[in-house]
Amino acid sequence: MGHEVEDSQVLGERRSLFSIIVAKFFQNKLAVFGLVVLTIITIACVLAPYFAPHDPAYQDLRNRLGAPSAEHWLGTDHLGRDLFSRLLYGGQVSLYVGFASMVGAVTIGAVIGAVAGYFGGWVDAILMRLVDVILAFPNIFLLITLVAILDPSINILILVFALLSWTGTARVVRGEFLSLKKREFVLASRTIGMSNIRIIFSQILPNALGPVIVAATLAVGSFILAESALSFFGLGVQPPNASWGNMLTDSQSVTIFRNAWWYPTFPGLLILTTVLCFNFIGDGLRDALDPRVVEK
Amino acid sequence: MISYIIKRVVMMIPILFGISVLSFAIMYAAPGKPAIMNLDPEIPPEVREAQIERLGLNDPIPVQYVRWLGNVAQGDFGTSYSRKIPVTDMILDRLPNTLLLMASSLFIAAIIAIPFGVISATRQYSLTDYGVTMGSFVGLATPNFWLGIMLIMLFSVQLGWTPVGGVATIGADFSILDRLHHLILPAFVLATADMAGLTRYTRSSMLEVVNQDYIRTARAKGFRERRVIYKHGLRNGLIPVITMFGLMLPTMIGGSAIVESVFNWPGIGKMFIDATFQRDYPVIMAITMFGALLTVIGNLIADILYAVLDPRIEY
Amino acid sequence: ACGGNDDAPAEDPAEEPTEETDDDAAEGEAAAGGSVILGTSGEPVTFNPLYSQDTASSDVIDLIHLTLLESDENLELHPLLATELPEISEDGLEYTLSIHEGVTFHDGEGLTAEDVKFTYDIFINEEYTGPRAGDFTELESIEVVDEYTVTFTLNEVDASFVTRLSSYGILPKHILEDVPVADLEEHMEYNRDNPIGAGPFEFVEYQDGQYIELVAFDDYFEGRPHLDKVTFRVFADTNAELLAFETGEIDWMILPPNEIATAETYDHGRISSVLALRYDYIGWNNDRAPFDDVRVRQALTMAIDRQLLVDEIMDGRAEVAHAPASPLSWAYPDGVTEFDYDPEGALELLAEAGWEPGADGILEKDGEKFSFEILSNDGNVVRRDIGVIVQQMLAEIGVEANPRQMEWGAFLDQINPPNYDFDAVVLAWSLALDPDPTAIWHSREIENGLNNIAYRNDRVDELAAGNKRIIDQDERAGVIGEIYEILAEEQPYTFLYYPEQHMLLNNRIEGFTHHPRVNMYKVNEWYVSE
Amino acid sequence: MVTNQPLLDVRNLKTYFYKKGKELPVVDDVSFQVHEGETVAIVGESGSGKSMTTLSIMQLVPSPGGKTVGGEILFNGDDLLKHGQDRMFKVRGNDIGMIFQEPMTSLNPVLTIGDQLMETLIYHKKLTKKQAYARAKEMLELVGFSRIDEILADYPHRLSGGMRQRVMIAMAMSNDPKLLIADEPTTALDVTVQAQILDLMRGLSDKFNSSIILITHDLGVVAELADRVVVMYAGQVVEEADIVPLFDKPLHPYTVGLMESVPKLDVEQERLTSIAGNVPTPDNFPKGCRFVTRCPLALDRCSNEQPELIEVERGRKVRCFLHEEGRNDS
Amino acid sequence: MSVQLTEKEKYTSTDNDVLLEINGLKKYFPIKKGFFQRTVGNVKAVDGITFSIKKGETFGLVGESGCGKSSAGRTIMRLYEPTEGQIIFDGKDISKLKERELLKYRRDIQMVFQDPFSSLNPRKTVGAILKEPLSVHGLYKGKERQEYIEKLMGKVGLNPSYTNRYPHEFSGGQRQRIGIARALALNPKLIIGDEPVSALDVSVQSQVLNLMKDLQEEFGLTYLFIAHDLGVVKHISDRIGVMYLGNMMEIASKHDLYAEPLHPYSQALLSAVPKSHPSERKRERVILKGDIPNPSNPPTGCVFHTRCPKAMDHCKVDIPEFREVRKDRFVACHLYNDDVLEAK
Ligand SMILES: Nc1ncnc2c1ncn2[C@@H]1O[C@H](COP(=O)(O)OP(=O)(O)OP(=O)(O)O)[C@@H](O)[C@H]1O
Ligand SMILES: Nc1ncnc2c1ncn2[C@@H]1O[C@H](COP(=O)(O)OP(=O)(O)OP(=O)(O)O)[C@@H](O)[C@H]1O
Ligand SMILES: [Mg+2]
Ligand SMILES: [Mg+2]
Repeated sequence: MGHEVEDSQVLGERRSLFSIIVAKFFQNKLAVFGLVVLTIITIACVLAPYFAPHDPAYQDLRNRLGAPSAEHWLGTDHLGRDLFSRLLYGGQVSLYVGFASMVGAVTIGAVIGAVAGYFGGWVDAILMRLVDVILAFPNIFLLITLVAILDPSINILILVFALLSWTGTARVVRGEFLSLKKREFVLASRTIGMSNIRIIFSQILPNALGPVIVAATLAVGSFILAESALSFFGLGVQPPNASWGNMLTDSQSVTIFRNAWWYPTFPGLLILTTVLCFNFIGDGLRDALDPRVVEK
Repeated sequence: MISYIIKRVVMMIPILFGISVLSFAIMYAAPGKPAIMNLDPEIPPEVREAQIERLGLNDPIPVQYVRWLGNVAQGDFGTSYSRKIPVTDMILDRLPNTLLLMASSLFIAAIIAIPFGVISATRQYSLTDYGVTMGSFVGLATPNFWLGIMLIMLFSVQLGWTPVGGVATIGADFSILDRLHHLILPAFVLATADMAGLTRYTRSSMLEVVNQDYIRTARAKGFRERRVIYKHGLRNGLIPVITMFGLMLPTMIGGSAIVESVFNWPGIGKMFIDATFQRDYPVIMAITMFGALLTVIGNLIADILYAVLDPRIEY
Repeated sequence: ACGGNDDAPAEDPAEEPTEETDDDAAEGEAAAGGSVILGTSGEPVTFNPLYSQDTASSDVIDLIHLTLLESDENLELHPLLATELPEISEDGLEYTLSIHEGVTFHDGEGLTAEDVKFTYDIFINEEYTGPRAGDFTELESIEVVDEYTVTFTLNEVDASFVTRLSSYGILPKHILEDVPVADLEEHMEYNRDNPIGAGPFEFVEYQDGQYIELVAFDDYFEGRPHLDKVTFRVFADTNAELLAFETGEIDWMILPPNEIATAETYDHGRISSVLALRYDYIGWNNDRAPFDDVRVRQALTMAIDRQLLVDEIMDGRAEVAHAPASPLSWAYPDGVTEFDYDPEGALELLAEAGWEPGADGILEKDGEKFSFEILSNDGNVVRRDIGVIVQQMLAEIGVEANPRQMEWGAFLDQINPPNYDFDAVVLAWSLALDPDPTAIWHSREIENGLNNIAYRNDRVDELAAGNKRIIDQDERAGVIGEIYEILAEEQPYTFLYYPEQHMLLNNRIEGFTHHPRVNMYKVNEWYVSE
Repeated sequence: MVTNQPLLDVRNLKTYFYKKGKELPVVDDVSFQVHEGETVAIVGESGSGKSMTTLSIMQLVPSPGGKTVGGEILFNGDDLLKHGQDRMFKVRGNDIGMIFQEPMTSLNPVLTIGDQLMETLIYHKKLTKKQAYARAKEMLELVGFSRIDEILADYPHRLSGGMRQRVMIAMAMSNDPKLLIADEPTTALDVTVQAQILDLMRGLSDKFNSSIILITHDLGVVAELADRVVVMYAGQVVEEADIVPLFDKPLHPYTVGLMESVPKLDVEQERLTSIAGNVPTPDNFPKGCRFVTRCPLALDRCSNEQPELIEVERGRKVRCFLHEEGRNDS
Repeated sequence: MSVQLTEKEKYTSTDNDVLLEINGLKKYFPIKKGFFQRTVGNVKAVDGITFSIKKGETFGLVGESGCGKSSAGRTIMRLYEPTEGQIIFDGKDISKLKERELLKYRRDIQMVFQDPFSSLNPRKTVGAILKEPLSVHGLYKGKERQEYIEKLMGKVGLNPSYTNRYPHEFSGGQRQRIGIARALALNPKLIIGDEPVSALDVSVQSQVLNLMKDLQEEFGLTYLFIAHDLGVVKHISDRIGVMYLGNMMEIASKHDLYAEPLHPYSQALLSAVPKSHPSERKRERVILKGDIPNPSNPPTGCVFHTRCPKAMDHCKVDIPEFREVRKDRFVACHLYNDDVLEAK
């Protein structure tokens, strides 16, 4: 018996899912620009020990607020530390805070959202009430209190960010799950007797990942901004650790604005550029990961 | 609809209750005592003890909580430890300022973001679109304390167009113009992030809408593009956007803390930060509860707006 | 004798008016009229002098209320409401003083000895809940001798008592006598909404978060102030305050040292600086090794280049400190032991104490590294930076100091009783008029008081215990001087510097005198030139 | 019945999509005519370019991306492509009405049925609100509604699919269009409802003598309604014929395959005939005849040469080398 | 004598030929409202249907959109918890089995879904999709598994070299073949096809239908074939059940049904089908009025009475029994109350 074997060649050139996404992403000029710039920034920061011309902590008190020069490319700060080196090392901290908080928030959010969306019913109801409660907290209060309770170390900051910011991801993932779990491929997995856990993690989650990745990308930027806002209240990353946020905060003085423009400008620009790049990339990913694009 | 609203309002109670329990617990778990107990180390220990006793801070936390809850049920949020005045008065004193600031920001955000979002969506991939996209991303990425100071330096100091801060000129008679003069910069700064977000949101919502079948129907009916977009598209595109407003309320409270500090705007955001640093429990609790209330109300408004704007939703 | 554990911006200033009083005298006649707007950071809490704890409140109080005595810019006491300095009885237990006749409160009622007694009785009332109870433990009673004379009776000789008479404005008995003392602190009807005093300015209104408005009191006993109106505008942010000065929205402000460069460029303003009655220090936890070893503490002081701190961080606008007292004080001794910057010497001392460089260059003793945490609060940028600078300075001699900041409330919790959990802490003391060192240095204050670094020295205890009994200022200065010398030698703290306080004021303000402790000093003499 | 000047004469219509520098000929050299009162069905499988053909006529091709790059669309002898969009605003919804496949999503969810019906009347015919309301009622009655006032005040989501599709038809017909384009009007509907709609359309076209372009992939629907049939495959017309001859004797191998693939109610078939393979996508059309990869009768030349659409009989055209001779015959 | 067969009488005959018996199956979906998610009513998607399928037979299930065909299929598949009724598969009632006990039966009943786009996980290659059932049930290992998968692909007419391609690289018809291959992988006895060809173009539809027929012969499969296209159902089925609003209206062999539909609804349904030749246009047809009522609030009495051209007064009140009115013909309609006797 058997059937005549078809030739799929008619379907055109072969393209993997990944390559479609990549191609789509690379069509977005802003996203590519963001990726390139961000990559440069990230590499520079990660490899700070190789690039930094000075010890970022070394204070030259006799050369405070020095203007950009051959010695100090971007000038020095109010304690005479090399701004360029500090920005590189500060970038490590800012990017770490951004990424780690994002990973935390997204992980918690994804798991809770997945469970709520998949199981529905009272599990969903309870988890969503929890989301409501957390959302209804004035975040800044929780941030300040938690940071104060737990003492503002970088990791605590990350923990607090993660604990307060998973709700968005949870909602997105839940939404995706609610619609995906009705898709026939999920039913198909159940017809073969696949376990719930396996369905959640190996069947549905990969499909819900698109919006999660987008949200995650945007979240990194927002955490970098949030750290700088906390720094404004003196609660961000604490010295002697440099972060772009606390550097920017330290430079918020009229005299420094007037006499040492480089000090607020460069950390500010870096925050802006980095967050901007994350937004560009997020936007590009949103288009590239759109399931409608991939599936048709 | 009415019964739905009533149900929702009733439903707020457990949420607010949960929040109050949680914040009470977190607050008391925080190290540090109310600032009044620390300020002057010369206060003899027994006086300090008496103070603490008087404030009931020695009671077990659940007892304190129940007492607090009892008072709140009667509309009494207690007296500020550090300011010694009824918290309700403190909040009522400053709330109008914060609400004014928030309302103006929402207004500014809306009138700028929505047209830009729509234009950006209808001219997808045009230069305008790129410009708007770029602009809103920059808005999203700018730390607003920094933006605030920059704008003060530019508009207040360099150009002398606006006052440096405050709600009104001191000593001057009340005048709307004077108020607006003081309001414009802080409201704008508070609006930036939301404005940017809203523009993006409007854009994507409109993009979604202009690809809908009923838009094609409208075109097939021979309507001009303006009518198609503004009559048939915008109504649909704005449904999710307008509901965003309800959800923006709570985030604005947070943002207002910074803006109020930078612009010396006497609102509750700033007061809240101070209270936290001073461990002024009654004030912290009151503002937290107020923020929570605002959030749940915001959610409710969002849902109601949704139902009002979208005939498909029926309660 | 010392002031509060100070929070973010330090409280009080100090003497040596450097450049202020020169221009006003020449300008000629004080014109009546005009108004000024003063910048103030922080919300005042109360306008009742018996309960105020913050600068924002006391600045306003100083205008509304009238005190018996006042200290001048050289910290010398003068009579104010009182006609003379008090007459002290032989045994040093009775202080008698008479007050000016015909002085009235803002509501027109006369101020009499009854009001003075009423005011000071509150302090010794058991129900008194304010912060000043400790100031008056030696006060036994107050008696009205006649309508304009009172006698204060002490139960113990207290040389510092007289300075208290300069600190508290007299309250109107006719308004407050029916308020139970226990309720007075929260009697906001008076304290906040309608404070009545006999000072040069009358309270008009307080707009929460915005401003406090005062007008000249026409019947002020020394004559109506020149200014018609004084408004305090509340600021939350120094940048905004400075810019408001720049645009002319305010006429006066306390100028943070880091903004001096900007203020100097203002054509319409001038800066006035005096040494503040205060010192900044690093406190070593004497209970903890290795800070329990005096050589170690001395070495640490020698390793910290305080002159460099003064020159660079303070822009030269401070003096290196060697003892826990201000040079402005009469008790400040000549020639206390000074430890100059000497890293070599520090190393030798440390070697003597058993600390030798380890493999990684960090000093070691018995296998322990010399490594500790230096704590500061995150509201104060200068102290935070000092932690970081000291880290670098100590690193030079192989000592590892790790700066750490904490939120103020949590910080206090950690360094105060009962926790005392810190190695080293960067802080400052604002000093009271009276130099009594007991509260900080006596070992009985370790348990529950201000001696949170657990400093113990029997000789200091002994000297401190007796110092207040000595009425004679010179004699007392000798005793206190000895305490200071011991402290300077033993370095329980590393005394960093005495900072200056700066005020920025509009050039149109005349008749201004810069007082090291009081921001609102003799404002009734201010006037504006157009 | 067939007058000399067709109401609509589509000539060599070319609508291409441009993606990543590639040119996709989704409508390639399509020609057909619609005469007054005639119902022309365009059939073909998914992706064959049926919708794009009609969207091109309406000049509503999705843009950016799609573009009508050639041909003529003569409506009453007037080439619509020559005029700017301004002319189209008068044609659309007025001279030509259009309804779409998805009744569920083709009505604006936030406007009432009345609003949507009256809007086009007020817009094109400049009726007053009152007149428009009266006309709207009339139209709804025509498409078989009762409780008309309630329906007019109601929102689309309250109506069932069949009702919505009837509203759509009422809307498209309300300005007395000369031509109604119906893009798969019944595909999303159940058989019983589909029967209602087909009945209705037939009634309307008889009553108003309006012409209809009916797009469908369902040959049953074609058999019910059409006068003439245009069969499309891969962006091209492969066969055009009057309805009866086509069903009696399809000429193009594709048409043959299509008709034989449909399971029939009245004939017992053990196995269905099927066309092997799939419809090629526009970025991958074969070089020669576009059906060559699936054609059971393909000749060698089919892979290299494009056959022309030739008239083999009067009113009957086919694009196939097998029928090249036919031209001479007729 | 009225032969009123009770459920028992009809089906206790342990007919060895019967593979699947459905007895009074109900599936209600609760309608939840408000915050407390209180149940305020039920969507009676399947409201007590009864039928059986013999081994090797194809049972067609037709009806309009929303009448409960899919719900019935999914409930039998145990993707939904049945509200009531029995699902006797191979002599064993599986309607109450727990998920774990069910695993055994999962191999025997498989499903092919309607939508070729959503029924395949877009993030998995064809190979991975076909491997899943094998790995869940621990069948084949390593190279053997790979070979088996390739063989499966060959069986459904796909080039075995495409195992590491993603669904989006295939056309609708090809995807449906993948879906069929997945169903076949476990060697099931029963395959439930939930409108497996509805989304396909006619030319592709016929390919798939032919394939399914071929596979049935080759593997001796039994089909429950759900569709709304009467032509398709007729082509593939041996017997056909007509559903309306959660109820079974008629069951008959396809010849009987198409030759003479008994139930007025079946009659309307059949007459609504577009004719395959234009010459038949003029033929009489029953056009139903109105729409299908809401399954959460079905009409009283006979659920079809609101649209039935032959409705009588008591149809509004009395629920007609579903019974065998002629040999092997079951109808639920008051019109046939008198015909019942003929049977047996
Ligand atoms: N916006 C678009 N961008 C690119 N290609 C498109 C677009 N819209 C349609 N196409 C392509 O144009 C071709 C013709 O599409 P069209 O919609 O006319 O087909 P159809 O015959 O109407 O099919 P169906 O029966 O599925 O509606 C298809 O290959 C389709 O993929
Ligand atoms: N998961 C569910 N929750 C609630 N109601 C449901 C659910 N699934 C189906 N229904 C409802 O049950 C009824 C029957 O639906 P079902 O999908 O079984 O119909 P169907 O005959 O398969 O229709 P179609 O031809 O459209 O596929 C419908 O009214 C539907 O809305
Ligand atoms: Mg189409
Ligand atoms: Mg179905």
